[in-house]
Amino acid sequence: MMSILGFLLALVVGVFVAPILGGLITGLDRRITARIQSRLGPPILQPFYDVAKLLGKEKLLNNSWQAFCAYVYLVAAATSVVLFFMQSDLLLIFFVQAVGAVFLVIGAMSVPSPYSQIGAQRELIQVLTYEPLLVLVLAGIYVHTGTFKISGIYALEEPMLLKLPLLFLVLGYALTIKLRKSPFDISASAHAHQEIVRGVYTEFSGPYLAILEIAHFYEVILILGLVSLFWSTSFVGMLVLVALTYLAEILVDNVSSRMTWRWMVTSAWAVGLTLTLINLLSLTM
Amino acid sequence: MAQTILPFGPQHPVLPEPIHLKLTVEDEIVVDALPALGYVHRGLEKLCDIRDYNQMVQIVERVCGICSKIHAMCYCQGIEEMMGVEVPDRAKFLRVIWSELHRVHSHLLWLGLFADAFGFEALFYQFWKIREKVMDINEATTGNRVIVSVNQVGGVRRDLSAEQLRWIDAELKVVEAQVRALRATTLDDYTVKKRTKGIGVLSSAQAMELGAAGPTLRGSGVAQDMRQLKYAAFDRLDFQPISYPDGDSWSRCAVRYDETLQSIDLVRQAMARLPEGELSVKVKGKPEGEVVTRVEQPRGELLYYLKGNGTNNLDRCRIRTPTFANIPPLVVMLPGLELADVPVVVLSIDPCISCTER
Amino acid sequence: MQAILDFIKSSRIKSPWLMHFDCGSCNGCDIETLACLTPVYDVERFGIVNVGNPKHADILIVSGTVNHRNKKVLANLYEQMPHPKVVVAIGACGLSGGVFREAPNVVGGIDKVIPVDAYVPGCPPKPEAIIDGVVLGLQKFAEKSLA
Amino acid sequence: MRLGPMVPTVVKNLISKKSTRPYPFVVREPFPDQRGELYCDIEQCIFCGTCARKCPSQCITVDKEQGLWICDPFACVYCGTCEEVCPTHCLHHKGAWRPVAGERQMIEMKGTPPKKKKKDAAKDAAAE
Amino acid sequence: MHSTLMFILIVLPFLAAIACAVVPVKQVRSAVVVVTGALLVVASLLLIGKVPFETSFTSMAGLPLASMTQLADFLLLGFVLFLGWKHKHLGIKILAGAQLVILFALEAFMMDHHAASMAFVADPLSLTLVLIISIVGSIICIHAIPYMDNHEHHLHLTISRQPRFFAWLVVLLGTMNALVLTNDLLAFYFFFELTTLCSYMLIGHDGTEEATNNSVRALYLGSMGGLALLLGAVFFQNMLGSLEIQEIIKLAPSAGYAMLPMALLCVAAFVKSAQAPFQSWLLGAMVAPTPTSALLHSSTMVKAGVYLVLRMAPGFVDTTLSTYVALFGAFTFLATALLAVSQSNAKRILAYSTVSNLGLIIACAGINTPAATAAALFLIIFHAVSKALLFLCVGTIEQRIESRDIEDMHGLFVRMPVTASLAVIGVLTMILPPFGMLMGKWMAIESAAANVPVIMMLALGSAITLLYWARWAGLLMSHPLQGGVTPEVQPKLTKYPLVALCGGAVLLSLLSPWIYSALIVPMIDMVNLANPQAMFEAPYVTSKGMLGADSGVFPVAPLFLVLIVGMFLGLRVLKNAQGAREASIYLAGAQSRTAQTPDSFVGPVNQPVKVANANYYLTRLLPEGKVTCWVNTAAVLLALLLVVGGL
Amino acid sequence: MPIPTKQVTKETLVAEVLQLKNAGWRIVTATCVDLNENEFDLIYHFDKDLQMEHLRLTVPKGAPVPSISGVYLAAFLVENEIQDQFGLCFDGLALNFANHLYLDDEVATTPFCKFGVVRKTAAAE
Repeated sequence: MMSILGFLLALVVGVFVAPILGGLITGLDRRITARIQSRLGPPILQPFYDVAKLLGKEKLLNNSWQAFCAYVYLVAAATSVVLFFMQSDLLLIFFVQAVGAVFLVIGAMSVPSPYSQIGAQRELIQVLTYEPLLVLVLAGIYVHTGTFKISGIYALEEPMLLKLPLLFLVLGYALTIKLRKSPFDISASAHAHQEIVRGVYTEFSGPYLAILEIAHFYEVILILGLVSLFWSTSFVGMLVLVALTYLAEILVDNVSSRMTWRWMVTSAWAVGLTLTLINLLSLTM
Repeated sequence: MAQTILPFGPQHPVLPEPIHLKLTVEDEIVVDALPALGYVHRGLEKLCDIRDYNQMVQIVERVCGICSKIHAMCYCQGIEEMMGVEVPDRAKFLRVIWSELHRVHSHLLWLGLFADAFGFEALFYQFWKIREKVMDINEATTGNRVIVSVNQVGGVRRDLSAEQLRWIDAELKVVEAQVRALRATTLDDYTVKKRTKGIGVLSSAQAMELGAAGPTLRGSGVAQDMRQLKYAAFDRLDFQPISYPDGDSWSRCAVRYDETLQSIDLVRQAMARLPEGELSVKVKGKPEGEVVTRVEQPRGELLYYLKGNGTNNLDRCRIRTPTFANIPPLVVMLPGLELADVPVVVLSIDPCISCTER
Repeated sequence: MQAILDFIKSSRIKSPWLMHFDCGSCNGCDIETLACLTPVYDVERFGIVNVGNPKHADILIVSGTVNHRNKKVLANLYEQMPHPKVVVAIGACGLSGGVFREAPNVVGGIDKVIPVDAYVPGCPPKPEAIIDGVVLGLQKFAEKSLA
Repeated sequence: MRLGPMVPTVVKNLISKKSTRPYPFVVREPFPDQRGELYCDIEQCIFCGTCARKCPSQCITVDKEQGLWICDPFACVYCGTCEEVCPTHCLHHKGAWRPVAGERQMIEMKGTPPKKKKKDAAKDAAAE
Repeated sequence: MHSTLMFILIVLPFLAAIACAVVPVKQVRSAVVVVTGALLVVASLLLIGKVPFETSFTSMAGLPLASMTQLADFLLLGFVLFLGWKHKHLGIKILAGAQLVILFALEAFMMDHHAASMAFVADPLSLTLVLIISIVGSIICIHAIPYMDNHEHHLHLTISRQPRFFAWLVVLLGTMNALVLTNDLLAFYFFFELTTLCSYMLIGHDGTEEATNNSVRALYLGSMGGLALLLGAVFFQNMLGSLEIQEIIKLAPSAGYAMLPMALLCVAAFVKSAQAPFQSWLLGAMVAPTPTSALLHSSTMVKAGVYLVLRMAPGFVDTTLSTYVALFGAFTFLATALLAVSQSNAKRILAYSTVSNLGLIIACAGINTPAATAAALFLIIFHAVSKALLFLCVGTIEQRIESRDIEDMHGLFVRMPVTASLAVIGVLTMILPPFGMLMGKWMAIESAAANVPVIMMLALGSAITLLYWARWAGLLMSHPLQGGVTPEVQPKLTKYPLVALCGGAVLLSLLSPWIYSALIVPMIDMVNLANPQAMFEAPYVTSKGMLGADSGVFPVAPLFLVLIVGMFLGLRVLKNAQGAREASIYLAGAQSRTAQTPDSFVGPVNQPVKVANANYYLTRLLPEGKVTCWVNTAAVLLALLLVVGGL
Repeated sequence: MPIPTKQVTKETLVAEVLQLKNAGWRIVTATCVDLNENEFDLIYHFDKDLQMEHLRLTVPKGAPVPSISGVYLAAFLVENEIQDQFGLCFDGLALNFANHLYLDDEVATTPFCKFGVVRKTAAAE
């Protein structure tokens, strides 16, 4: 059982530190991406400027349900991060996070705008693509550690990556989708131009878009947290693994075109399930 | 089956220009696409009534900013033919140099936009970065980056010094090397091929029947290029049209990629063979009669029909731009594609709406 | 609380998201606007992002002559932008109709349809001039209250 | 078919110098003969009105009586025609572009119409 | 006391049915239904304190129960045979005939009839089912009262056929209660067949050609299940010498060869639960009036199948059969979820989803660990409540908009704010934490994590489930900012059941840790009692409203705390949002300024075009016909594997 | 000096075009010229292996012209354009934008006509 102090710490870190960290990472990401494209790029703090500006803009809505959905997305993302820092059940964290995804979709669908709706449908397809892969990665972790709890992973003697290398790849596959990076920036792209405008984000504006951005900061932290678990034995190892993974994501983002969702579903399932199967069988055999 | 009906344009992030497509999709497969134009229509052909034939050079140059130089050249050639003016050799070569530089910058621009259409941002930036060198050449030699205003009836307005020629040569070397370095990414990358190969197929028979022009036609295996007409100084340059047989977006991309390099080569050839001489001849008299003249724009065959009536103002100035010819093939290509392929295919004809609608 | 409000206000000038609408331009201004985004000019240094969606945009960059068809589109887009917002007109055509002022289907400059905050002359203006225009627009953007 | 042929390019970008020009902190020297802001050296102007007639955009008005040279800089297309046709070369393009403006502008220049050359100028105009 | 409760739970509905059928006055019939429902609810609640117990009756109202059941059994089979003859259906004739012969053989030659009593066992498992049948079932029956009025009004019937309808509806409640309480396999068989007959009667209620055809198909497939069940019974009698369910479970592990009858029982259960390849009857059953679909074909009757598997599960712990059952269930879960994606008919989505969830429950039964059993029970409870709610919502919506197509429900919130909101909550309780269904799924996934093929299918299936639910919830809610929403007036008997089910779904989820302690822990103890070799331990400990184990933790109460606080703030956000400027939707700048509807744009030829939005049904990726074909083939192979594996 | 053209009539136009199509000619475009108060010149341009062929059709104003979009679908765009700009009507247009290809309702005239302004509504009928 967690001590009260630990609980409070997790709460504070999860609610307040995580989005700041997430924003910084997003800023760094934009900076590195710019450098990769031979540009100077925005300041590291740019995501915060963006959010602050959006918060100060006029409230413009198609219906109030949109505002509610954006808000639920934020709460779900924050809750999942808090649960993560409380070293709770991974599967549960993941399901709580799915609440956000579902409400984002519902919020986008609540507007009869074709771009928003197509974005929502694509977002659902993305959920459909990454969710099984993530569940299977978690199952693999369970097979390896005997528990879904994060605390169980920290109890490990040696890094999980050594035993679950293929599942780590699968995780990377799934997280590229979640991070909205090319080739999977299908339902809504960060800033690139897209045939569906900005997909799920199209009809959100001003403060409500800011809420979604903040929620995305939380998600970035959750995603990188998941990655860090694969080298849970040393703090340096964690940092190195997270940094390398994120760099790889940025690199992939910059050397591939956006694919179609049909390709995404079939390829992610084909590759992801095969890798999972091999890794899981090698664990259980 | 439930259908989604959506307006694609006039304002749309993937469309640099306003065009509207009413798309009907099922599960993101396009079942119907109906275009609507008129968002850029100015009616500038009509300006020939109130501007004299010399002023019209500046106006037709602004039909389209990306191929402005070639519009002006085509117009000037028409007037010169009508009035029986023989342009000095040096002017002809200079016209080729600037028009091919224009083609290079237009194709680089297109390659970037095309990359953007399938979401390859880094490639977009890369091509546009390279393009800036060509823009610098434009700016340094003509006084403006985009609308160069170097043509006039009877010749050209500016000259290139020997020093400038050397500098252009050096700059083009860099451009060529950088473009070549992107060949594998543009034409051989897995993700790019997945998004372009077999997408928006137009057979050569279809292309001919629908009146396609330029790289769209050549991408369907018909090797027809107006530069074969040997206008300006093309009669003294080595030139073979480039064509690819498949008729898909990839082929059209490959045609333009190769043409970029080819144009750089043509600029070099023209610079090497540049004769000394006058830049322009004095034009006397007033245009009278009818003339049809054609040149190759970056987007394809450009046709001017000019009719003079013996006054300073033309009777009729009719401009048939390549995109105008490529819209019917586009409408035929769209059904059956995925929604995500729509920008790719729309871009693959290199639409220039301001050309189309004038 | 005041600190937050100040941060929001100061952020406004650091994060202008722009939308570009080609309102019947010859492409000259459009490609120069796009060129601003590319590595050589890279306006993202100033936090400028080309969003392509009026609902996310702070600055509307308009090029080209207004005609009868696109004036409605222009008004629609302007209406969909949340306050505060600024409009930057670029190029001779956007400013006054330019060389096409007297063409049959031309209404005139952008300011015949929506209020314009910054005018960038040129045919087409250089990317540097467009950056200047955005900067001028930004000063007005920062001054505008949440109305 | 290759996977990630773009990698060398982006890695090169990452480690080499960025290509961004630091405008507006450093302003590039304009190329010679660039067609920037249109400028009238009003002292030299003879108010012949050639520029006004030849301008494709018809943005120049010349009032010979009052010695006014008026140009709508927002309609000027910087084509250089007026500069070319000006008999006294009083018109020229500066290298730098015309600064941006917050409201409508007009260039209105007042000079002294040359009395002596008035007839010549009128003759010029008639010849056209 | 036991006997009174049992009387109310089992016999009263039959009496009420007779009353419904006989009394022609509508008010009386409604009163009978409401009162019966209320009594059932009370009785089932009173039963909570009594379990576990065993009881047996030799006679009822002076008549020998056992022989009466026997007689009824033969009559029932005879009636089915008659129906086969009436519909000229060879399959039904053969199946009913075969069952008649086998039953006769069993009764006459293989059994000694000294114990002429009927034994009932009430344990937590059957209690759970009784509670669902009595409470959810009664609510559905009450909702049916206004529904059927509308229904008949819509059909322009001159003579009401409601007496018949309500009679069968109420009969089903009694039958189901009896089915889950009986300890006698033969009695189970009788009630099992009776549910098939109810189903036949209610599917064919409207008398259209389609309804008749589908009811015959249900009868035909149901008879297959009956035959499999009867054959299983014959084998058990032959091998173990007993037809008492508790005996069988106890004896089965020691008699390793008893797996074939277990497999046959499983097949019977699969038929009843409409698992692939038998799902077609349930899909066909959707032509029936919606209360039928809600009661029989989602919350209660189809649960008879999973109940049977769960009941028998202790009898095949750690056998290959168990593995196959798990595989089979997981496969159905995945396959029917895939099929649901391609549907736009709301009732068909619900039907496929029901099959899919039942598959998940069967998979849990097959995994056969205490955690999986707990998952199965949670799933049964929450599925019944949420699915009943959704069915009733669809029924209500259908009567208003005269369509079952979810594409016609875009923006339903504007027209039917109450029902649409309830439906959205219903959907959310199906897929999201901290609600019970998700908790059940969480337990299922955690307990299946080490089983590679099963976990893969569960992972895929659960994602697909999310897809087809979320898009439905989304499209219901599209509405403009101000005004436009018309208040909805519902009859009390429509509104209260919906609200009760909705509240139930949420409240039960909140109470799940206590449900776990009260029902599931004793249930696992019972399993241990029945199968001493197993020595299961309760998988989770509950503390502070959290379910915890070494393998994972589900903090129900804390999550609900977040939910409640979040909701409170969320409502403020909603209120705050009312002050926002109303925007028009983004239509690439082409929105029409003259058209009446705000979602029109100016299309080609300057004509206003109304935008249309549609879901993706992935029909090119997953055409229903083709997928069904593949699924059925695979399922038949799996089922064969199961039976052969039982040998 | 006029360009070399082959004169056709309304009746022979479609047949001539069909003949060119069968011979493998590609349609380039059509041009409408406002000749005087009463007549338009319609010039159809075709291309085959860089050679051009022009058909000239002189038509009175106000009378409809047979559309060749049935032969060459691609012609629908230019015929619509001419319809917009000159008020000339085409019979059997494959895709008829009804004077709204480029122009909105605000423009009530046919802007490209030099000689007299044809009311669009009259022309459309």
